[in-house]
Amino acid sequence: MLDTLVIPLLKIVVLLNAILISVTFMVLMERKVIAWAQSRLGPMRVGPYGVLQAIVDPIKLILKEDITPVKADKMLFSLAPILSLVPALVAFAVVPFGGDELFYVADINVGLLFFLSVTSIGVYGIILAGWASNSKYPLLASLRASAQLISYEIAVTMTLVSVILTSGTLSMVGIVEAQLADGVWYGFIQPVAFVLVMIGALAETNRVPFDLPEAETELTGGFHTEYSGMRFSLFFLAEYANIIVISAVTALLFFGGWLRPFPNVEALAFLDIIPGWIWLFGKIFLFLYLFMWIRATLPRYRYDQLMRIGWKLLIPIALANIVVTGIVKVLV
Amino acid sequence: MLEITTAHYTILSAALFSIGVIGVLVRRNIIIIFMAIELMLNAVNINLVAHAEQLQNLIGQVFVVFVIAVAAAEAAVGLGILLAFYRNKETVNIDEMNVMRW
Amino acid sequence: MATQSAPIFDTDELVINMGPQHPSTHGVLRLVLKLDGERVVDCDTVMGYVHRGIEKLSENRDWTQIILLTDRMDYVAAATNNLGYCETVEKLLEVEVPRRARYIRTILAELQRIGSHCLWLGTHAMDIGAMTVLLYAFRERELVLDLFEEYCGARLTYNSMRIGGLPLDIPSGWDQKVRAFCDVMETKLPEYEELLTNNRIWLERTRGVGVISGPDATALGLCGPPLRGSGVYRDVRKDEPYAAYDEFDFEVPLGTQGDTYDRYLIRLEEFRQSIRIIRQALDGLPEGPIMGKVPRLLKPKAGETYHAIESPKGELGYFIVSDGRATNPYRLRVRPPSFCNLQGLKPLIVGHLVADVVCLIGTIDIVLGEVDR
Amino acid sequence: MAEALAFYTLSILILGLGVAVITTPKTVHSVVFLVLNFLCVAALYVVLQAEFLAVIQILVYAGGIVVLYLFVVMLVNLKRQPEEHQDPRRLAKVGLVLSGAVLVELAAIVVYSYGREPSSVSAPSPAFPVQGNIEELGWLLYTDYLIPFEVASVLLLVAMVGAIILARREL
Repeated sequence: MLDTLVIPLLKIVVLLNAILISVTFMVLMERKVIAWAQSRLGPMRVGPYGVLQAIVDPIKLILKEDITPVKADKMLFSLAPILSLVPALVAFAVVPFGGDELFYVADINVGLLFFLSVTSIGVYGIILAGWASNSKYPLLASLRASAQLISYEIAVTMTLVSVILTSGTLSMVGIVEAQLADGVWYGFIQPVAFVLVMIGALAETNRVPFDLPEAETELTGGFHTEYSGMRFSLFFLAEYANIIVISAVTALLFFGGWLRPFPNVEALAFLDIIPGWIWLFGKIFLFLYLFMWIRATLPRYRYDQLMRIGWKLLIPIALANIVVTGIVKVLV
Repeated sequence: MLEITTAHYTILSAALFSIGVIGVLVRRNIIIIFMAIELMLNAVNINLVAHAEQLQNLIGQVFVVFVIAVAAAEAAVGLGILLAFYRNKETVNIDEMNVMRW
Repeated sequence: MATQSAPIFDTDELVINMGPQHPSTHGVLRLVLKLDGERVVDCDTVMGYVHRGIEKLSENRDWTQIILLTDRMDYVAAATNNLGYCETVEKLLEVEVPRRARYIRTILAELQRIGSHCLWLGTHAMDIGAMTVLLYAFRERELVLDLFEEYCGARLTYNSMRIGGLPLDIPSGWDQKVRAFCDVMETKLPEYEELLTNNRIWLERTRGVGVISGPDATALGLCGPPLRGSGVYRDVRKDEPYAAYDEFDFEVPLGTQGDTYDRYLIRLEEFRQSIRIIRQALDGLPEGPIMGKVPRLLKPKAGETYHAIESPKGELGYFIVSDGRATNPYRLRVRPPSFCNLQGLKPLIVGHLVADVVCLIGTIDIVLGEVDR
Repeated sequence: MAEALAFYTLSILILGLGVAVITTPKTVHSVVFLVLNFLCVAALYVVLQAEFLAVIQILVYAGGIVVLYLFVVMLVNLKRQPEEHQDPRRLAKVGLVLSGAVLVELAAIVVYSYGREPSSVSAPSPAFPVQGNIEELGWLLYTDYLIPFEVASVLLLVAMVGAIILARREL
């Protein structure tokens, strides 16, 4: 009873709270990082250097009036934010934060596929939000979003096949252990796959330069134009939770997860003093920073260009990468 | 009652299949009819997986993979035809699809 | 089939209102876009949301009071509006403006051009998604506003010129600050360029977008950077020099492709040319009075006159009719560059994607206060 | 016990959502119910130890095919529901009766085959143990079922080309 029910439930509770809190602080981090990039200060009013902004923002959003447009489809309008957030949170179930059983909720044999399939559900929240709002800009945005997410999902999935080929397992823990066994992070063996996954991750989380579904200057806010208050913040949470989970998965697949750099070089063994989860958190942090850095730097692609990149560039490269990986795997 | 046998799954599958059949026969919206067909395919899949488990044989699961592939193909082509039809006749009513040409 | 009827509506056509409340229509412009998927097949420009009747109001104000109204037209480039109006009235009155005043006016106009282009660059880049450029450009625009504040006390609506000259001489040390600003601006321009000019995404978003040929641009009555972007040599500063422009050495950048990218490059080059002009003006700033000999009571002879200047947006012209009796104009008509450039919006937009619409609104650089007046 | 609980909960959900799919007046709601239905079926696959299929079910069915449906529903912006257009030649009640007959028939088969000899279908010696089924499934797909697998890929290619041609403006 204790092992099958209580401990997993406890882990889930801790994980969920950790995610939600980290999302609020990530918003603050993003505001700060972008502010510094733009020679501003960012939030400074609440608390020292504005750190309490992370607490004030959610309170503000919760207290705001929740508006449902009269002509909206009430059921779907309420359902959409939930459909958007839940998959983002569920995806964390298979993310191990360390090799020990204490650090993950579940290590299932189809972990990576589970992650992909669960994130693919997230598109419903966006499509339905756009449709249920019964408004033109959100509809346009949701059509964009669904096409974008599906296209890039294919690219990412195909790219990850080559990682699966390299590791020979779908389990997240297994993949990290395979990197330990091979003695090298897969980012070095599969640099092409890493770049493709990073691009796909930007597109799947609707981030600059692929933030078309919520392109504020084009579509006045995208699919969540009609949302306000807590429902809006659910979309917000979902987006940032997605960024965190995709950073975590990228770190696990390509940067050795909780492994130290060069895990089999004895000379660096002193690095083992730092526990594995700190290594992982550091890597996740790095990816989050990369996301923000890109947002501060790049303009936005146009819809047709985005599709062209997805279908004519990423997918062929991913396929070629699979073939090359297969050949190398057979030969070596 | 508390022990779930393959028969339970078969009955569930039969019931789901019947729901699909009712949908196909009663509804006129061709999109709903497509969805009812998907329900029927799922009913079949449940059956296959349940028997694969009972017989400890993976061939049932292999078939489910094929069924899913066929369902994907069917959805793509079917919805393509539907869109082409809708563009010309402004309807998705199956009763109005009574000519082979438009 | 007998019942077969024409399609009630096309499945793919969607009519959306872009504006008047939209983050990237630069004010209260309203575009009624007819979309086929994401492609714009038709576009209707609706304006007049900030119409304040400035031209009509002018008929009941005396000549000096109108300067105040001109501030409110192109509110991001108030000084050039003042300049255009004052020069027109001076032409009507046949008043000679002292050389020092003309030099200072030139400096102010060019500072204003830098400020206006900063705003344009920031918002244009923002529309295409490059957020940081906005903040960088506004950082420099802030310096321009500081200079204006020190000169005339206002930051947006300067009311900085008078008929016959200037209300104030430059404060002591101001010229040094302008020089320092020019140096700063010169170091900041590469920052913008680094973020945009060779950025792959920026190139893909702007190159080949909104192409308009030189003859077409002329036929549409475009002016300013949109016209020069199509390779047409037309700059009032060169063609019909006013203020002190005939005494300075500067170049007029021309585009070759007539696309958004060319217009972007042109405006960036204009930053440099403006800095060049300001430096020359500061170097040669003559001593002397700042007000010409203007009668106490302004009462021009009956007659009409047209005078144009090159505002940051293009050719800003004033047409004034005086009946010779009243102390106010009989008729005042403004040829606003934003309005004329807005004519070119529809031919530019049709056939492009929604995402390009915001990019094209940005590239023609309109201010709705000036369009509607 | 746990399996029974899971089975009954999921069965009720699957059937209830199935009924909702074919009865809801709004097509978009139907699609949403269909997604939820598929998710429940995926959960049922997990109960049946077919994790790979469960994930594929979500990835392909819920994440791909049904999105396509949703897309079409959004594009086909109906002014009038098809049900409002009555065609006298088509009688819904007949359809209901016929489907009832199908249900009875299916039930009869089930009762006949399982009711008579409950233990007639005992498990033969497993050729492929189900544990860790991805490897075995992959092995089967790429050895014994290689040709069907390749044919399926060709089918998908044909479907893709067909869908693109059909969706083009001028047919």
